[in-house]
Amino acid sequence: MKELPPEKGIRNFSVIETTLEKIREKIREIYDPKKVHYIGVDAYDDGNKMEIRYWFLKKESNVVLLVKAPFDYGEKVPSISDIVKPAFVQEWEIADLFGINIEGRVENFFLTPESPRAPLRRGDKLGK
Amino acid sequence: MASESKNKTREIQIKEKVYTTIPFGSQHVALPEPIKFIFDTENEIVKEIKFDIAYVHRGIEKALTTMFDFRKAPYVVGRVCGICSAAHTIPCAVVMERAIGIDREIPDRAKAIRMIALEINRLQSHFLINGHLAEVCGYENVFMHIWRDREMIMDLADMLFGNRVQYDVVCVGGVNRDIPKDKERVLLDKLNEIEKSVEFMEKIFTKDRTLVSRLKGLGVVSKEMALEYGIVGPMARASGVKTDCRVEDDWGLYKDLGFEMVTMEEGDSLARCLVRVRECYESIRIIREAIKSTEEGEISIKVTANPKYEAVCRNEAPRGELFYYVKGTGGIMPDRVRIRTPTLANIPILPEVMKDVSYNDIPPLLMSFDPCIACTGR
Amino acid sequence: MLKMFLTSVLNLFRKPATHLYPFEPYEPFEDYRGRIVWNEEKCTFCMRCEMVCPPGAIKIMIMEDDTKRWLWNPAQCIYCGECVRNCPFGALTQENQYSPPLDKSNKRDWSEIEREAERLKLLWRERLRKKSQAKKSS
Amino acid sequence: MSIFALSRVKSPWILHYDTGGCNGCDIEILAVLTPRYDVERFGMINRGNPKQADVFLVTGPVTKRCRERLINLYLQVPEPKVVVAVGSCACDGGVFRNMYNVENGVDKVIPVDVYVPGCAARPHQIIDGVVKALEILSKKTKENIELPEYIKERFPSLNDRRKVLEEMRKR
Repeated sequence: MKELPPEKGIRNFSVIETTLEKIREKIREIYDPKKVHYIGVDAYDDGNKMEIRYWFLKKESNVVLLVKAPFDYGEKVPSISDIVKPAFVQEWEIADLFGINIEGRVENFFLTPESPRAPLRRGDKLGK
Repeated sequence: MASESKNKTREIQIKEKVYTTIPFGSQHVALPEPIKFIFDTENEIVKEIKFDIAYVHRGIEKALTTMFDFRKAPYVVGRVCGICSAAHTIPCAVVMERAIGIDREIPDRAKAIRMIALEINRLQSHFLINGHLAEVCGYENVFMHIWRDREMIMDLADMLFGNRVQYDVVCVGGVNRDIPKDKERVLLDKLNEIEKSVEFMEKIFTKDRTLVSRLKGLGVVSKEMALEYGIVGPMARASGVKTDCRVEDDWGLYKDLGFEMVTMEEGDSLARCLVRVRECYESIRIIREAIKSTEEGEISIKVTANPKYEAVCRNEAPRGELFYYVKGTGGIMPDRVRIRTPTLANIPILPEVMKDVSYNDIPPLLMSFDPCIACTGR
Repeated sequence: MLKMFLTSVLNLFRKPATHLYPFEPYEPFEDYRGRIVWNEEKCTFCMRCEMVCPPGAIKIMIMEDDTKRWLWNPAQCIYCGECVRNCPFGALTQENQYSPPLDKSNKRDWSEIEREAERLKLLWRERLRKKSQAKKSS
Repeated sequence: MSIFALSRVKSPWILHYDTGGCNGCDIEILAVLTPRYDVERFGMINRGNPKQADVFLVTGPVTKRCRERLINLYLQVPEPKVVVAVGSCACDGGVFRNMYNVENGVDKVIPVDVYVPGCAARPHQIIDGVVKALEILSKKTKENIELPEYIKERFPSLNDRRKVLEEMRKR
């Protein structure tokens, strides 16, 4: 849960690692619309485990901030759209593209019934 | 309990009676792109909005990690959106350079040419959307005028980069085409003409009674609301939020050339439109400065390594902040590419703004937000 | 009012903005990125253009009698010029003329060509392996 | 018949639909209608109504979600009609070829008469393509319609086609 500083020239953003249970608290702690700009939601799948990632920008220092939490396939992920209001569109998007079970997701928001399920996922295929 | 449920069903019945559902899109004269809105209206006043933005989903993020190597990536992401093509290719190239670790070695001339490409791109996009806004308001004459003047910018792009829409001038490691001296001279001459037509555009959007009365006070976004919904680009600047990625990220020479941000306080459709018009002056100034500040010289460096780090890049597209993230593994293709486009940040506020607006005001309001669906769907 | 009148009178004598295209010829700018031209004499079939082409609009077919054909699909090409820049022998150049429209009669079925090229390439690799084996055994 | 005479005889109206391209060709189609190129010289007007159109300009590589809409629009355009695929991605898929949500070109879904290459297609190329389409249009009559197998399989008789259309509209 510590904040890793940005490494210049290699990785130009700082990282906060946390867990799925604490991610809502953590975001409530750091997010303030006047000081922190919400950029987006992303997910990552390395073949064994998934990660949910929230991107923010600290306005004063212009540092891009990454809050990430690992979780297992099929685990229910809490939504943060009551804390960060515009988050819902991108949450639904990655829920579709990765097949993540995010609270309040809408089926087929980005995909169509004919298109492949969860195209960006690597391991643990859906419908197995 | 029973009475409660009865009340609820009655409410639903009333709703069904009163609300009229109007679909808008996916194919419509006012829309060149496929987007679908479903408006539930009560006597022409819009009450509820649902949107469908995924008609254009092609799967570029996946293709960048499975089909194209990192050298081809700028050419592919240029096709994410044709209106802001240069705005996409630049951060893609920059983020790949950062992932390789060579972003400090890019020559200044390459940076200047990238900036010129981006600003020409911004000029044509702002001309396009302001003309389109006038057409949607029913002012076809202004649309034709602005689009006639826009052809000058398209010609400039054609002359400098070899194509009207897809510049394809940026590659990983620099740019692949220099601007020779004689073309610089033509560019500077043409910029004076373009400045005149920007003046004409500003005159129309500030003085013309029809346009001003149509757009003033329409779809007001307060500063608090803009911050809360995290909107970006000219829409945020029209509400008084000071945000511009050109000075916040350091891929270009904007800080050295002295960049001035255009902001307004009103936050209505007219302000959004005027911010775009006034940004045109700034763009023209930056192109002039960029030409003056650098001499002809090295335009690219040789790329030998593959991307192996994680990196992000933020760039100011004509529509706002564009965010790229790349995770490289040392292979020829990156592990994950995330593209967060400006319209994706501006869409969540639309249902909020469109509520309680008369249905005939929807097209100009939507156009003043400048949605780019090809970006959103990717 | 007077100003409006003046503008309209002046506009009568101004040159029209319209370019009467199909009747007036149009000359593109001198380095417009147009059609790709292939020079057979300089080409060594190094396959570099096929490798760097983002959409895969260039295919090299290696026939069964080892003759080689260079194929380019104008309807698939994105005219980025990457193949021209990467050609080590200068066998490819980019004209400043744009491609004419195609119809059913002169458009190739590109997916068939792709499949055929893949099949022929596999056969070619097989032949190469056999040759090297024959060399080793001798 | 020369091009000029032909354009005088007919005043073709345009229907334009973007099936998921990059907007580059769409803004060029809009540019064709503006003073510099002014395609209204040929009597062409861009209308959003498929029932009034003769020339159907399609851009984009046809995403899976746009496919049903494209077929629906195609069936609504009255015969005789010509379909012009504008841009590389509408012709053969362009850079989007073989991506997972893409059909690789318009001719995989509906029959195409003229292909306009280019990424993005220049206004000049679009004008050339439309002029070529008009030549084909002048030869087409209501009798010699050639429906592709794809549409014949889906809608065997005219009545069926109408029913399917009605169902689509309900959706």
